[in-house]
Amino acid sequence: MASSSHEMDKHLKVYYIVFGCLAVLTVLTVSVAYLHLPIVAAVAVALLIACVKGSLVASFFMHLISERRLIFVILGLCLFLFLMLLLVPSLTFFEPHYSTFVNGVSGR
Amino acid sequence: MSHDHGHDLPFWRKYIFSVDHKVIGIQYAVTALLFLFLGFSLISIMRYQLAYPGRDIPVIGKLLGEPIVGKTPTGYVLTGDGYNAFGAMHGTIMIFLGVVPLAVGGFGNFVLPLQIGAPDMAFPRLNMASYWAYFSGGVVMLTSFFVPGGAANSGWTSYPPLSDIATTGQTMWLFGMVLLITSSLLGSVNFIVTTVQMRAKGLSFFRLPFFVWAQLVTSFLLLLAFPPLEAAGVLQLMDRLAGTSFFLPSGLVVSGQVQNQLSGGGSPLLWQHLFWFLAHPEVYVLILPALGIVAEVIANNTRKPLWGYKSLVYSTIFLGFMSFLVWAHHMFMTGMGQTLSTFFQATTMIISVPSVIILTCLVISLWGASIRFTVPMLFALAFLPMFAIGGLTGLPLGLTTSDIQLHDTYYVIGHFHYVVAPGTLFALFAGVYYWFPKATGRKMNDFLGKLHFWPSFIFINGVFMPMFFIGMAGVLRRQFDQTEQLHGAAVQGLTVMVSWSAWMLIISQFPFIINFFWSIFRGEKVEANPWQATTLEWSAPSPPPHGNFATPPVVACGPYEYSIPGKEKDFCPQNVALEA
Amino acid sequence: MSTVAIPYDIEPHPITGMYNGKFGLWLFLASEVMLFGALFSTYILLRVGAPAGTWPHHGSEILDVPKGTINTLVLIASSVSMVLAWASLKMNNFAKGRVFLLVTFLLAGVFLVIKATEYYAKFTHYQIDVKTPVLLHGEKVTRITGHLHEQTDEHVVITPDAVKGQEHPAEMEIERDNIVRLTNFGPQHSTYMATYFTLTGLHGLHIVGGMVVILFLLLTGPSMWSKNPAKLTNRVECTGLYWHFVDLVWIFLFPVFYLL
Amino acid sequence: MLAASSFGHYGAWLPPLISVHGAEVDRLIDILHWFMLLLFVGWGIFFVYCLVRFRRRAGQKASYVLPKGKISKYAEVGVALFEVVLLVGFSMPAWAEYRTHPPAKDHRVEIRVIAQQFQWNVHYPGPDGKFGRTAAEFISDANPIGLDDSDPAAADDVQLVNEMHLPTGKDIYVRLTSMDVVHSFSIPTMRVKQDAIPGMEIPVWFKVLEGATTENLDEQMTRTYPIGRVAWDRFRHHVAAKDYADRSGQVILARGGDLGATFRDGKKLLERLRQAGVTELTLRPRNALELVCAQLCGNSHYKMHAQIITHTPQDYEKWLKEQSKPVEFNEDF
Repeated sequence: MASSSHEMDKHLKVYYIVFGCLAVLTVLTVSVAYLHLPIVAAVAVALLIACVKGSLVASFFMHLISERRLIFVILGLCLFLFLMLLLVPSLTFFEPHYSTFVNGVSGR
Repeated sequence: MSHDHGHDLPFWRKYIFSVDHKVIGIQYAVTALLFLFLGFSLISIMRYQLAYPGRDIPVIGKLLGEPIVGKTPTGYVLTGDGYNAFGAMHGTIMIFLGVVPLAVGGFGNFVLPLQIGAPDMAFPRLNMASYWAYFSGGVVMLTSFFVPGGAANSGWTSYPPLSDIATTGQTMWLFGMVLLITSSLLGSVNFIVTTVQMRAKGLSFFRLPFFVWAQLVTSFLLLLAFPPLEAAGVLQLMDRLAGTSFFLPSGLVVSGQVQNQLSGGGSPLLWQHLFWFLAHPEVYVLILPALGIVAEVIANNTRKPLWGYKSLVYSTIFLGFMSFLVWAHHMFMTGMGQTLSTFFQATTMIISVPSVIILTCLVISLWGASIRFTVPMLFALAFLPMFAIGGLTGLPLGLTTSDIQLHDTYYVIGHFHYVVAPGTLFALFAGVYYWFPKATGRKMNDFLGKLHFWPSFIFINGVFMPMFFIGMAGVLRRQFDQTEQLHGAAVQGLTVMVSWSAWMLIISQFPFIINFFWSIFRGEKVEANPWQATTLEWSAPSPPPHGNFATPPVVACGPYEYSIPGKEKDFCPQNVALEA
Repeated sequence: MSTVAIPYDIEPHPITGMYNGKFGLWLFLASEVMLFGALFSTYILLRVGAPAGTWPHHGSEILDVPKGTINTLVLIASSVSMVLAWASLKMNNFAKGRVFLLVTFLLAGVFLVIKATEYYAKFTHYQIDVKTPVLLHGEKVTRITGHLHEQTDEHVVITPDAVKGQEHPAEMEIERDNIVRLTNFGPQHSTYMATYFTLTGLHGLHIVGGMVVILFLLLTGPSMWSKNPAKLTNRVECTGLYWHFVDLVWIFLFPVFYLL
Repeated sequence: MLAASSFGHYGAWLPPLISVHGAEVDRLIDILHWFMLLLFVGWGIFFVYCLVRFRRRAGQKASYVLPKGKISKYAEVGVALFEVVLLVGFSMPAWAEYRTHPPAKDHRVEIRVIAQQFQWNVHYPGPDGKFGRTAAEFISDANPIGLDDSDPAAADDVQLVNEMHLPTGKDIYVRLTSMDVVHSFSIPTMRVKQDAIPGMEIPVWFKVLEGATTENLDEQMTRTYPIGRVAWDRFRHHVAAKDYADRSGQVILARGGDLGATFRDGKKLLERLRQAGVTELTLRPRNALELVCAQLCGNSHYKMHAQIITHTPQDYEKWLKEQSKPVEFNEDF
């Protein structure tokens, strides 16, 4: 149960490195935003950086990298359900054939 | 960790703020039974309005008084809003305060740790918190009847914009739901951890009683399906309290008033998606524990192993997973195109396959049996055809073309009530009769049990069977007075019949109520294993002490080892090796 | 509290590799993923489906990006101190662990204070839509944003926001009859503000919840450390998992609201 | 002309059918119910047989060995296959017709329907075929949909409340929306149902069977009932097809009259008829067709219904022209 202090030192070093990376990525994502890239590129870059940061936090601070499969299965299921929840409503919202958005009774 | 003992705890710690899973289970069960009775009473009053529209409610109308019912020169009647409030609260109470707490909170808490040979749940204090969150949720829901405008009256589905512009009761409903969701989340975390981490030695996953499997899958459904509803609830609260427009589109005109102080830009469909993302898995939350109970009772009373145990388990897991992928079949009439409707029709047809497999397994288990017609078995057996009717009538609703005519009619009401009322509720009654001796050390009376079963079975069909015909005739649900419409007036006779059956049904529950309380004190005393069952809960004393087992049980065989050839006794408990 | 000894309360289960609390916490986080997942998909759906012109082109038009950036760094730092607190306990250094916990608590406080100033700025910033256009910056406009000075039954006095490189405009008086809609930049302002307040508000509540737990650990830590150090370490680990998750949510919230 | 008896009756099965696509709906419902009945009866026979054959009695010992056999598997696969057939062969084609292939623009009758608590507002473009502009600011009691009178296209527009006129045998294309809460546009006799969602305009289309005019339906639905079966609840929307008088010749129930406004009135009237020696009543529905709301929309949800009147295409054109004539002010009025 108790880890050797040598091992813990290694851990500590990793934490500081991750901290550095997160700080750098935060600054990066803010500076990219001021470039005013086209919307698709901007979304892609912002989400990519956020994902990288998120994985860093999850992998090292939350030690996900050394966990067993069970948690991954549960989190994978969550991810899948989240995508469903996003995809299905968007398909009903944007059925191109026949439904249009209107403003109250306005129309002709 | 500390030195006090279960038996010298003060009363309020032992029975009220208890951390013992068995006490919590019983608290859940008793509270839920009370709520079930309340939910049933609400609908009984509504059925008077439906059978005899606009006529004064005899006796009960006077007892309720204003503002719950409206005054007329001669007496009291339900008002349109009151009817809608009763309807919405009937649904909410039955599902979220009645059936789920009884099936999961009650039976799950009481039976699951015993069946896996654990001393308690993994987080006893969380378990207590879960009950009290549920209890508070219930209190909030009940109080909402007395706020101005009455309880929530936008249906248990609370579709906005109607629910966004509804009276204060809706806000109370949302707060109540948040508490109930919290309770469910705490409970499901507890169940999963307990099942995965705390099984007795030798109790591998494929030696688990089917009931435990059902509870495990149910817990996953609760864990992952409830949060989106919680999110939706928060959004609706924001709409109601902070003036946002998550579910309100631009340009609304309500009662001739242009709503130009609202920002608009929201979508009513969004709520429906978030709601049904929970509410379809919720159907399986209602049905899976029931299937678990029925499987236990059937195995015990056929005196033989269940047929197709592994198919049952795999079907249940598959059912649980698929239940997340069918929700939009509740929304076929919202203007859905070919792509999505095909997807959801297909998943709906697919989900019927594991249900068919489960039912087949249970019915084939009867073959070659020696069936004891005990009271729990009567309820479990009645469950099978009732669940079959409920399942089959789901087919026309799952196909868009036939759904055009049947959507939102009484056909839908008949369909899901067959699944939940003579289905799940009968299974829950089977569970009460079956595990009562474990909880109290006494058996419930057989004669009263049969007096409960037979009239219930007859009248419950009298309630729900005509609904298919009423729905077929085109009568829509949630109508205060169906005779207001031509096609509704044509089948008013059937509606009167439904109402009378419902009132007879509520009378049929009195033998149960009497039996329940009488048996607690005066019931026949029985030994630890009165049904000669095999699963672990029966190897603990009745009622089990704090900590359940004197020594941790060690499991040596599968869950349903009945009638092994060449053995003297026709059952072999799980903690006894087959060879011994 | 109870005489019943719960298996795997402290030591990890041989198959899952986790003690009960940690497994339970991961399950709780799974449900949290679904909660925030549903809210994120709400955001995406409403944004993609919004009629043209109803959402800001860029979050920075409305929100304060420097404050948001600082808050991101504060939260990341609190995550680091949280993990260091756990590591210190693991290395049997309770005093150091306690200091790191305290640092985490304080950083969380800083985050909330900064967030509160941002909220305050939004609630005191107004938007007025008028029927008859009024002259502002040399143009006829139907929408004015700025800070209110006076509100009476007849009129409203507002100082319009300055445009970069121009002189600050003078106060304007607008007749009540001419006002179609008067609102601050609170949640009711638009779908954008609604999602912003709901998501960051819910996130803020999670921060508050985490602070309560950390405070509890700070207060009860010493006595528990003397009785059952492994249990305290586990509790700090679980709190840490939760805290990192809250951090992770912010990592997504920040670009989504401030930068896009 | 179609035989008047081919539309069916109101009762405990599907209501009369007067739309073209409805036949597909009804066929699927019929097939499904025969299939369900077959399955349930087959299953039930097995179930009951087991209960009787394997009940506990002397000498009936349970067998540890589980029955083997593939019948259950075949049954399961059979059910699954049949479901696929229903989906692919019946439901999908009909749905495609109903939802994804709108009738061409040049030969359809377009109508706007704007639902509101608790009424159906119907907007016709008039003979010019153009809808006038509508906007919330023009809404008033007399103008519930907010028609802009200054728009030239609006001059011949017709707006009706709780009344919808439709031509038979023509493609009808309804542009559906709601101004407040979610409603649902449901015509049971036409097998049409579509939610009316505020903020969205969703079209729904259908065709009324030729010959299914209100006139014909009224005639077909005239039936004679023994007076014992006539109760106010069931027949409150019916009117008498002829006069009923008492022995002195005084008319109690005139042709076209109904059973009264309340249950009590009805009871009294029926009593009087009985005393007058009337043994059977010939009745017909006041309006054979209804448009109802299928989605809970508030406390008067059940009252939200409109009458539908179907005309032959010629009569429809005539009616529309009459309606769209600007109302001339009458001094006497």
